[in-house]
Amino acid sequence: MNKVLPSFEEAIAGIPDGASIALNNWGLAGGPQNLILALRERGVKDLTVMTQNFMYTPFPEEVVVMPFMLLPQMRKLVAGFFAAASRYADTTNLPSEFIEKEKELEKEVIGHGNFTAVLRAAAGGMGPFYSPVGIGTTVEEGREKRNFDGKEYILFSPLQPDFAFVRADKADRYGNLTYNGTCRCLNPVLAMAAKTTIVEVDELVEPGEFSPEEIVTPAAFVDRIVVNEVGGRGSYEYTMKKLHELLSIPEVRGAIIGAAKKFVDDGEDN
Amino acid sequence: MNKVLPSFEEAIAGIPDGASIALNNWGLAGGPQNLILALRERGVKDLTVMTQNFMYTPFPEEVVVMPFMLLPQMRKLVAGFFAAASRYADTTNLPSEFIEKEKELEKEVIGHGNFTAVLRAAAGGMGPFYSPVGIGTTVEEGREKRNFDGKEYILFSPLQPDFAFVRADKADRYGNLTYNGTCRCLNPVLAMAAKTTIVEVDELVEPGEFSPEEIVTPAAFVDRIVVNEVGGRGSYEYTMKKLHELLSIPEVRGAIIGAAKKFVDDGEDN
Amino acid sequence: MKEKLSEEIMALRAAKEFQDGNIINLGAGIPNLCAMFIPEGRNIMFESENGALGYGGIIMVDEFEKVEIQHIDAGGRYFLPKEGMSFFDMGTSLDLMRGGRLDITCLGAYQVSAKGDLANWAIPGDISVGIGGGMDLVYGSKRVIVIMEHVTKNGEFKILNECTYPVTGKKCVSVLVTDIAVIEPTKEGLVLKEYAPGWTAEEIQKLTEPKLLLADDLKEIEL
Amino acid sequence: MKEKLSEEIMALRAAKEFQDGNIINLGAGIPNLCAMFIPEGRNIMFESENGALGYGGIIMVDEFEKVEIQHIDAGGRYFLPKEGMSFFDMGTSLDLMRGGRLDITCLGAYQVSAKGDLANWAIPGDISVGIGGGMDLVYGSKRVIVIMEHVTKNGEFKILNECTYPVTGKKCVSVLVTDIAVIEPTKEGLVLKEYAPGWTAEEIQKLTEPKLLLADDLKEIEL
Repeated sequence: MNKVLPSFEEAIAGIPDGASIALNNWGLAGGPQNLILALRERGVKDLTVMTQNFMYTPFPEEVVVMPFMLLPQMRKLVAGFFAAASRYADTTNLPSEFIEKEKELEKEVIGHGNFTAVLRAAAGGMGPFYSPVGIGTTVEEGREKRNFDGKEYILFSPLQPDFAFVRADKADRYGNLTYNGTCRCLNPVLAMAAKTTIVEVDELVEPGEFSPEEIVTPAAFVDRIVVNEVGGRGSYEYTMKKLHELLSIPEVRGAIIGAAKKFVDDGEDN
Repeated sequence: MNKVLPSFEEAIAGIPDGASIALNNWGLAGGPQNLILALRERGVKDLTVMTQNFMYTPFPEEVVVMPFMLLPQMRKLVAGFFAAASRYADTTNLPSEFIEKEKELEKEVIGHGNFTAVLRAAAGGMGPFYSPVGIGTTVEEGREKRNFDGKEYILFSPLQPDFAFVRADKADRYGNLTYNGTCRCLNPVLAMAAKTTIVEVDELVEPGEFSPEEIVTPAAFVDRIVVNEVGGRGSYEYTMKKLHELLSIPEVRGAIIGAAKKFVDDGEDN
Repeated sequence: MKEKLSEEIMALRAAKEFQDGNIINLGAGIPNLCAMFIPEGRNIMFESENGALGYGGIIMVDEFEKVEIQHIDAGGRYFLPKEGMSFFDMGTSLDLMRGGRLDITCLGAYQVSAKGDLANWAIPGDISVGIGGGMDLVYGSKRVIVIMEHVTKNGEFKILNECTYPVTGKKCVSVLVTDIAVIEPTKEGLVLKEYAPGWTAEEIQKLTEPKLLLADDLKEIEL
Repeated sequence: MKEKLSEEIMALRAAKEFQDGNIINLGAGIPNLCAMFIPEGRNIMFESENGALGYGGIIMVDEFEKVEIQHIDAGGRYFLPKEGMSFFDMGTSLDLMRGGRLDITCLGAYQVSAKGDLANWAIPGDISVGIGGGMDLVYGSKRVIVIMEHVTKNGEFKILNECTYPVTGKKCVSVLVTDIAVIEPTKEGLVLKEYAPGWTAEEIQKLTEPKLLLADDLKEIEL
């Protein structure tokens, strides 16, 4: 039972045009950077991308690779939060291709809670469910509403991604996974939700090195694993190093440390 | 922020007649034995008990205390699995009070999956949900059925217990919890689901002794904590010792090691 | 009366269905014996509904000193730890089961119908025992292997046109291993695939209510 | 024009609402400043939607060497570790939020209505940004504290009879802290509880569309 593959190319083999792919995006870490690069390289088309935060990043690609980069290959987006590239078009050198593609994109933006819940319903093989969140808002539009015991709810259907790209910290070859800090985020949910779960990790440990209690994602939810090169692109060490290189530039430092402000107007809270 | 109380009596203070209480029952460990004893001692009435397995135990009370003992104080049972005391009445010296009470008891037995799911829906503040499990079975009876995309589902409503009695291994005083082995079982679900979560643990650690990644139940879900006496009744050490005393009796050994058989006829699989 | 297969032989036959890398849930009773007969070179991970995956062997009576109370399976048996084992909560366990990550569920039965319905949790009119995780297991598993005696102790049919006992799941049985035959429910009906040594299709049909179809490659059970 | 409260003073006033042992989610912007003004002797656990609880202070520009990429909050700020901190997945985090375990959510707003509706995620007709976790936060939190400027930069009402911007949640605001007043939405309407130094109720009413009720104990903001 060895789920480890030698390359990212092999790990994404068999992903067809039109596939749906779910992945985590919150901060610089916890995203499957090398899996995204491999998918871009292969040029699969008409993808449905599912991520909690789909947004432009001001960081250069050499620092961090985000789902946003897949835009030219996408047909549809399902997200909890979405910030359009067009908002930043005047302040960045974003290719016009991205702006155009983004306009055509079919978008389903349902908030973080309902987004996570449609994935969890799929993970558990459950049917549709009623959520109380979004009542009285635009999230209601086009969806069934129903009153139970005097309270209104919106009906959501489970969404099962064909593939999850999961970023973990460590794995054993059976597929048991652990995560570091806030990199955990959506990753364990994704691993459980997808038909096929492909994992990018920094370190491979021997079965038995994990205590059975510390494992966050049990092996049953994992299909393929690729291990990042030590210190190589997309690894924790690499990304830390690149970020601290930027932080060492005084003019850039403030923007990064107060990064939130880039995406925040008066009231917005993503 | 210190949630530790000095006694089980204080931990269950304020639980009124008619309260609903959820607790874990699977095997000898992982159950809140001293919380159950304290509740029996206080004699609260008309309880609704929610547990995945409500069943008679052949083990003496000095070895293990199970939810079953609360039967005389109960009005209603919500369970995933139920095995009636009356089945064992001829082979045990069960008080007739138990048999009588059990007959009157209002029972809602919905299988492990749907039972866990109604708790999780409550934990997440969600509304009703459609489950595919139980279609074509007695679980359908009295419930709404609905077809989505050619497949049938049964509607279930969330059930939020007033109190959860949670059995963890270790806690810090903020309420962060870890569990040992299969004692984890329903406990983390219960902690998240209840309005008030009361925890019985074997060991108190200092905040910071847990790594932030190993915590299974974060402090937000815990309201009160009581620590078992070292090696005292209901502790892991005590229950292990009592079980191994029984195992050392050759005539008893077989029954315990093959314990499953006691509850299994031809086909049954709990 | 011809000889019927023993519990061990039934378990041995069922275990031949286990493929390398499979994640498998074994019910109490005969199904549990399958763990002793895993074909060589096949790595299996056993899953227990109360939240354990990839654990080691079930502790036997002569190893009772090894019993740890926090290492118990769904059927109440104690298991040994094993490298790669993990523990998780029951919510995750039920997601695993319903969500399609179990390759095989192997369980016992009161009755199986011509359509592959399974009845294994209750006796009609007896409300003294109820449900558990069986419905989730047969709903979610990719394959459901049922092991049971072909007829009741009184010689009544257990394989029926329709189940007369409350069902656990509809059209859920993938393959049925009895003490005289291996039968596969298909859209066309029950297909007799294998027979116990010395038994004929006619003899098996007599102990089976629905009409059995004969597999093209009908053969004696290979063990 | 009289002087309005600074961002820091608004945050200081809002933070007075924090009780000992509270679990609190702070939105980006002014709400985040509240962490600097926690009343003495009150232990607060901050929760971040991406799956962190009980973390330490936000890293400031002059401490940039301490930045760890796996210690980031929902607004993209880096935090310091703290004893008792925990990490969990987003499913658990959203359960915590929706399920009623958050004592306070503190966030900014475009508009607040007379009924306590909140609009803080979108501008009408602008589909370039969308939703996030705000709807979950205002649905699930026991108390929702909104901090915002009383009127827009152009002097338009932000406190309105009805929100004209897309709403985040209906009747969800518990208390509103502006740069000139503290207002509490009630069944009877908006109640003016406190005013900034030098401001009168009449002056505040002029900058507020709905009719303000005056609290019996109306007073100057105490800081």
